[in-house]
Amino acid sequence: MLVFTDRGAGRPGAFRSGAAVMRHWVSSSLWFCAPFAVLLVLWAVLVPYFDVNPRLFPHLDAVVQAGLDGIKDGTLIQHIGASLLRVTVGTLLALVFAIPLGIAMGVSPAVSGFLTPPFRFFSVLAGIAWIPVASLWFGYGFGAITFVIFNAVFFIVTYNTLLGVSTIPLQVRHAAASLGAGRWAMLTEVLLPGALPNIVTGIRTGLGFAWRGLIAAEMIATNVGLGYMLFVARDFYKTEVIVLGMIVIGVLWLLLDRLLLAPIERATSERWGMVQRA
Amino acid sequence: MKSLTIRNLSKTYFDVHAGANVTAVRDMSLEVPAGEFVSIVGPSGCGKTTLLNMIAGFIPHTEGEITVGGQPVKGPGPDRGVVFQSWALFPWRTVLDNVAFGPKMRGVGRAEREKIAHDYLALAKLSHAAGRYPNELSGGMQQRVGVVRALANEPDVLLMDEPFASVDAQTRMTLQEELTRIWEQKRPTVIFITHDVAEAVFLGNRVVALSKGRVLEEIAVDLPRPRVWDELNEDGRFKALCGRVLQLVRSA
Amino acid sequence: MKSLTIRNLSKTYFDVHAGANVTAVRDMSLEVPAGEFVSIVGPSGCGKTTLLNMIAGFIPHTEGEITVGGQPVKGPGPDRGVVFQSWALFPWRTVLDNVAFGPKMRGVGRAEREKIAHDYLALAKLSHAAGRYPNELSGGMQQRVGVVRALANEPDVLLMDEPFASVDAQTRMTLQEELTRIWEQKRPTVIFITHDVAEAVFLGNRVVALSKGRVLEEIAVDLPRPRVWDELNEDGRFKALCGRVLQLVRSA
Amino acid sequence: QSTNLVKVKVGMVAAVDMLALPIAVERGFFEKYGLDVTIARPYATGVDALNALQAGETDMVQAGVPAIGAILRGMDLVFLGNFSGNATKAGSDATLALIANSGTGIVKGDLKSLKGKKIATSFGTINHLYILGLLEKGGLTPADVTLVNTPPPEMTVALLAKGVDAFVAWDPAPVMAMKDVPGAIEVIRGGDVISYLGFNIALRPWVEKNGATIEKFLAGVSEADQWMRKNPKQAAAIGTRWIPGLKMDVAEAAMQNNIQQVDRRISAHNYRALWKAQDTLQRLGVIKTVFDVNKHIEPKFILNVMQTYPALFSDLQPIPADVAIKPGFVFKP
Amino acid sequence: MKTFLLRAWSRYLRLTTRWPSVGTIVPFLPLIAAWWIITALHVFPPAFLPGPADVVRSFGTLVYTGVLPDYLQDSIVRLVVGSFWGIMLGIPLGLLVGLSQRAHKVLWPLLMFFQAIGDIAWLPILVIWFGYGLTTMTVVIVYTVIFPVILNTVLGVRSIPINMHRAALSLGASRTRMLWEVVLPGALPNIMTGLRNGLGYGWRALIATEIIVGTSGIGFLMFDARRAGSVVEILLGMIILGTLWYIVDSWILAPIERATGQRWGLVTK
Ligand SMILES: Nc1ncnc2c1ncn2[C@@H]1O[C@H](COP(=O)(O)OP(=O)(O)OP(=O)(O)O)[C@@H](O)[C@H]1O
Ligand SMILES: Nc1ncnc2c1ncn2[C@@H]1O[C@H](COP(=O)(O)OP(=O)(O)OP(=O)(O)O)[C@@H](O)[C@H]1O
Ligand SMILES: [Mg+2]
Ligand SMILES: [Mg+2]
Repeated sequence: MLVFTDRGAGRPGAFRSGAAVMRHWVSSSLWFCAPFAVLLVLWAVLVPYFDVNPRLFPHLDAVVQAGLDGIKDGTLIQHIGASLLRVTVGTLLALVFAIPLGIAMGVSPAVSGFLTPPFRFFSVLAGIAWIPVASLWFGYGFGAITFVIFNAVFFIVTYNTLLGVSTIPLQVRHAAASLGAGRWAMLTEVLLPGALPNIVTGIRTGLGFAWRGLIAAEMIATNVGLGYMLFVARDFYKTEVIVLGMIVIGVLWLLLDRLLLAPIERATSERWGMVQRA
Repeated sequence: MKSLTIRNLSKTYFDVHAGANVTAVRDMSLEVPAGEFVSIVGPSGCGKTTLLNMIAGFIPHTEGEITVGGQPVKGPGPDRGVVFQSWALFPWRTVLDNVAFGPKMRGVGRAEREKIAHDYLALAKLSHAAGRYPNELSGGMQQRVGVVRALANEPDVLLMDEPFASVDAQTRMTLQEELTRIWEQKRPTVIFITHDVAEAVFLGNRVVALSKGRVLEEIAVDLPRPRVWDELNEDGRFKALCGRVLQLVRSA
Repeated sequence: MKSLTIRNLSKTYFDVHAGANVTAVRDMSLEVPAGEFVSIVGPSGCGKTTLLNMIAGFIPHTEGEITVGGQPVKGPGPDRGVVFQSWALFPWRTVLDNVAFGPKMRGVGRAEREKIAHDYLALAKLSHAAGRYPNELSGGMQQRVGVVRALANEPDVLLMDEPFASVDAQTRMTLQEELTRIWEQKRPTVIFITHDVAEAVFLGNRVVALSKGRVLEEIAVDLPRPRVWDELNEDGRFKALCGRVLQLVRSA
Repeated sequence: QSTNLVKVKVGMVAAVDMLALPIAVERGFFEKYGLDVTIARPYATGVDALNALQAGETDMVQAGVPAIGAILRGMDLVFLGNFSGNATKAGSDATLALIANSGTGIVKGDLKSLKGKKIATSFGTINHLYILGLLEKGGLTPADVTLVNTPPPEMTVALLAKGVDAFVAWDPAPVMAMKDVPGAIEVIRGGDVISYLGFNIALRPWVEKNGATIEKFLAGVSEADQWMRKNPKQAAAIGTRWIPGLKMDVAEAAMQNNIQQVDRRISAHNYRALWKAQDTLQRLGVIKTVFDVNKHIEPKFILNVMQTYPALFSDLQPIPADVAIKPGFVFKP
Repeated sequence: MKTFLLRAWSRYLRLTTRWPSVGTIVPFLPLIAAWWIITALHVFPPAFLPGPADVVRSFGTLVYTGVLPDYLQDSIVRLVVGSFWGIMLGIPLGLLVGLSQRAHKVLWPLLMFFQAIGDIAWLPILVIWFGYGLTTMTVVIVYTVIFPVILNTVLGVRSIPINMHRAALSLGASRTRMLWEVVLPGALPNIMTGLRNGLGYGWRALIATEIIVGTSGIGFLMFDARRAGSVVEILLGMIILGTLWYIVDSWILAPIERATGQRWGLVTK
């Protein structure tokens, strides 16, 4: 079951022609979907078979129906749009602050020595706990929601960036310095690419938490968004809407990961041989 | 070109975890005039890489003084090019981009720096591998990339740590001859660490033998230049010098 | 001890990203009887490490057949010990524990395996560094640890990839003599890759020269054993053999 | 003596209007009627209380609007009495208020001035029904304002941070906003716009088996109600112990509002209130179907208590004859 | 001026190497001062942003009445149970996904999918399934801890130089021993970061969970008070949680990191 050999080596004969590329793409997509197909089938079969009360877990068709309804009257799209915007803004803000901070802490013992204590301290304070205070500072509504998402992504990306920087072999940094790399070049040419595998993993986990933060944050001051949708559904025991919301979030995130993060990874750290191909 | 002065240099590694001190370089002094080619030999673990790292400004020294071109060494800089014992290529850049890195840092435009890189790659017989990433190269190829990366930056001082250790005999000779040729043209100050006694004598104006962190002896190499293997192989003085250096290393 | 048979072996690396093929080994055949010591030489990038990786079972071959002791190679195993060109020490184990790793895997008790490890470390003149971690060693010291780690496991087949490239001349000679001594005692089958022509001749029963993924020529070394540098250095046959091999490598 | 007490586990939400329950426990009213009541835990919301009821963690809970959704989703709930509401009149909302920021153009007492404003409410709760009622009363439609969802605890911050122009909520949020948000305006408090929904609730199978216990329980909490009506200050003090963070002055003000609608009795008004709430939610599209209120309100236990212990209700207004009910009453809208 | 600052800074650095605890406390001083000034100036009404003194006072009362110690104990028990299972499941799963192509194929999409669906989204359904007890809390914390641990472990496993695997295999390590001898230590720096992230977020999830399903605990305390309109307990809760985490991080995680990754030269200091 465990495969250790031939992980760095190429696979001869693959992708020779356009048709082969196509075939590969189809097969990897199938592989990607297969686990979900299994889950769906289990769901479609088991829930009716055991006659599960819809309050405990909804039937597949009820969820599909709820999805169709939401699409038809346009509300689902609105919710998705609003949530996506908030997550994007919050996450981007977090990345803009987290990556430089992580690098600064990875490079400078003085910076990390001074910032580590408060950083550790604040890293566990949940977004929702901040809402009352954050809304005083950043405004109720968009400001507070963005802050909660920011808070969810920021720490995890910083830690991962920090680790990424500190696992770059010292000699590689030395090499760049002796070839004349200044601070800026060191950052863009060495530290960023070197830390990239870790940064991507940080973003991957961070974004997961961004969605969670969003759900919590959209309880306040809003009448649109997936978190809001879940919240109202919960008050009326609409489990099919809850599950629909969960699925939508999962699917959005999968798309993001597969269309954005995974290709970045393939084109960079895997291409460079810094991590073994999956 | 810059001269290099080392005065009463010491370096002690302190192992925080084991709580033990390892003195790698002790009270070493060395004077290298600008444009000289110095070969350094010495048994494994005698402090050669440590010395080089201090000259390059990678690690601080414990005591003493290092000046390059009259300026005390504060940190790494492009005036001192380094070839690493462990290659230290950038895995995230192609071979071409690795070699073009130095010129890029100097602000050389894309077209020109790629031309420079291509020229140096041709010299190391690596033109065919220009577009590959380091992890797709053989060991010897990676090492040669490391060498030409440092050369392409045309530094005042070249610090080379066993740069040809993993290169085959034939390529090695070519590279050695190329290196002397480049040196004669540009006249950088070179510190060249090697375990190959013949190589040390072939390349250097002087061979410095180290032992246990100290300079054991210095041997001037007064062979005429340009030096070519085919001629030197038969040369009695060359052989005699090699024998003396080997003797030194053995006794170290 | 096991014999090694290679028949029509090929290896093509496929670069998924660039979409290009690199054929590192092509249609190679080689027969190594049990207990033979074969040196392999050849220019950088000619496929030596690739060949070794396939024998070790690290990477699959594209075509052909490799058998060790009559069994086709399916994957890595402790019957084939490997010394890596890039050392590949375990950074999380001390030098002693690195060397004791193989015996530990065989289930040797702590006291005994540490004794074994200490003996081998003494052989490589590394006793003083037993408690250190690899990142605290000099390059040559790390390489020697890699060598004795493979030796300490006493494998049937020893696959060594430029094991002495970073070791100084003196230590190198000692290690070469030690290696021949061990080989004469235990008689493992050895595949020894080197760029040092004299080393190839000194150690091998046979020198195989590779070029562009193919066997260029094989030269039998019929020098008497035990071989000692002090004697061979003066030996005409030795020099002639070295000359022939060098000729080969140059033409490759 | 305590050995023959009947054990009951009851759930509540930590809020001022739920306090009769802990008061009855603290002052020993339940023992008087032969019950040993444990308060399971203060749940976060009515939804959680009902979930706990479903999970069998409690025998009875106190909840309001969320029970509608639960019944529609197949939970067979029975409403046994009111912890907050009014049996004598159609409207009862003294614990609710609409608070606005100054400078928003919203005028005290003028509901029309809400037009175009952003108002926070808690969707799916009585707050939501209240603002809908206010809009209707002011001649506005929900489309004339922007309603945003906000949990009651966040209301005051929302107002202070100017995230909303106004909010509707139950106590103590309005009391606190008036105290802590500079310039806050109480646009309207109560006003009998809607009828409060706050029921003692249990699952039908349990109700069918425990009639006697239910009556003992209702008697106990009714006595606590009466005590609370008579001793609002002391009741508020008990409240500060059960609701951490609740300040005495806030508690007292909230209690004053609360006792105006502490009435455990059930009349036709309560049927109508439940029916009306469903009707509103359905028109809003929040729920698709409605249930028959007659199936889920079981008045016979409280009616028995009213008959057996009239003194417990003597300080309340009598229920008008046209809405007074007898066992077997059937509500027709 | 600049030189003065530099000198002060180097003095500070020397001080902190002598007494590390100084380095722990000093960075917080400006924060506390800012907090104190803002509240003293009444930038926000005190009801919305209480000052340090209020928080200390409420700490005193809550400790005196015994509420805080009880709640703290409950929270910690939940966290320990949840984190324990999160780690026990997360690391093996991460190793599996990192090592086996097949497991990666099947599990990776699922992992990505479920990691986005936060604990809070699950809560409504979980409480219906498991009720309002320790089980629900444990599930939520495990759910939160596990993803950072898995993802970082996978990355760690995949970043081990391939020659490490090869060396161990050709020295006779069996596949199971590889796990212990090569994969775990090699991936350790990443696993530690995963743990740090995972435990940190588990701590956060605990708060969220206690709001909804708790009867006790720090999160419950914070939000129960919040429902009654008090912010003091929120701030107090945050300070307690932050401090506790600081202790866990610097007394447990950081020393492990120093003794492993840094000691081995896998990460530079
Ligand atoms: N992972 C890889 N992907 C693509 N090409 C590779 C890979 N590894 C090696 N090659 C190519 O295969 C050829 C043979 O490499 P190999 O490492 O076997 O050479 P070698 O004989 O060991 O050389 P050296 O003496 O320099 O170590 C080289 O051209 C190299 O670029
Ligand atoms: N980071 C370190 N921590 C502790 N000791 C070290 C460290 N680096 C090197 N040493 C020790 O310092 C001594 C000199 O090492 P150095 O690398 O300079 O040797 P060298 O002459 O380059 O040897 P080689 O020819 O083997 O490369 C050795 O004993 C080595 O173990
Ligand atoms: Mg060295
Ligand atoms: Mg090789």
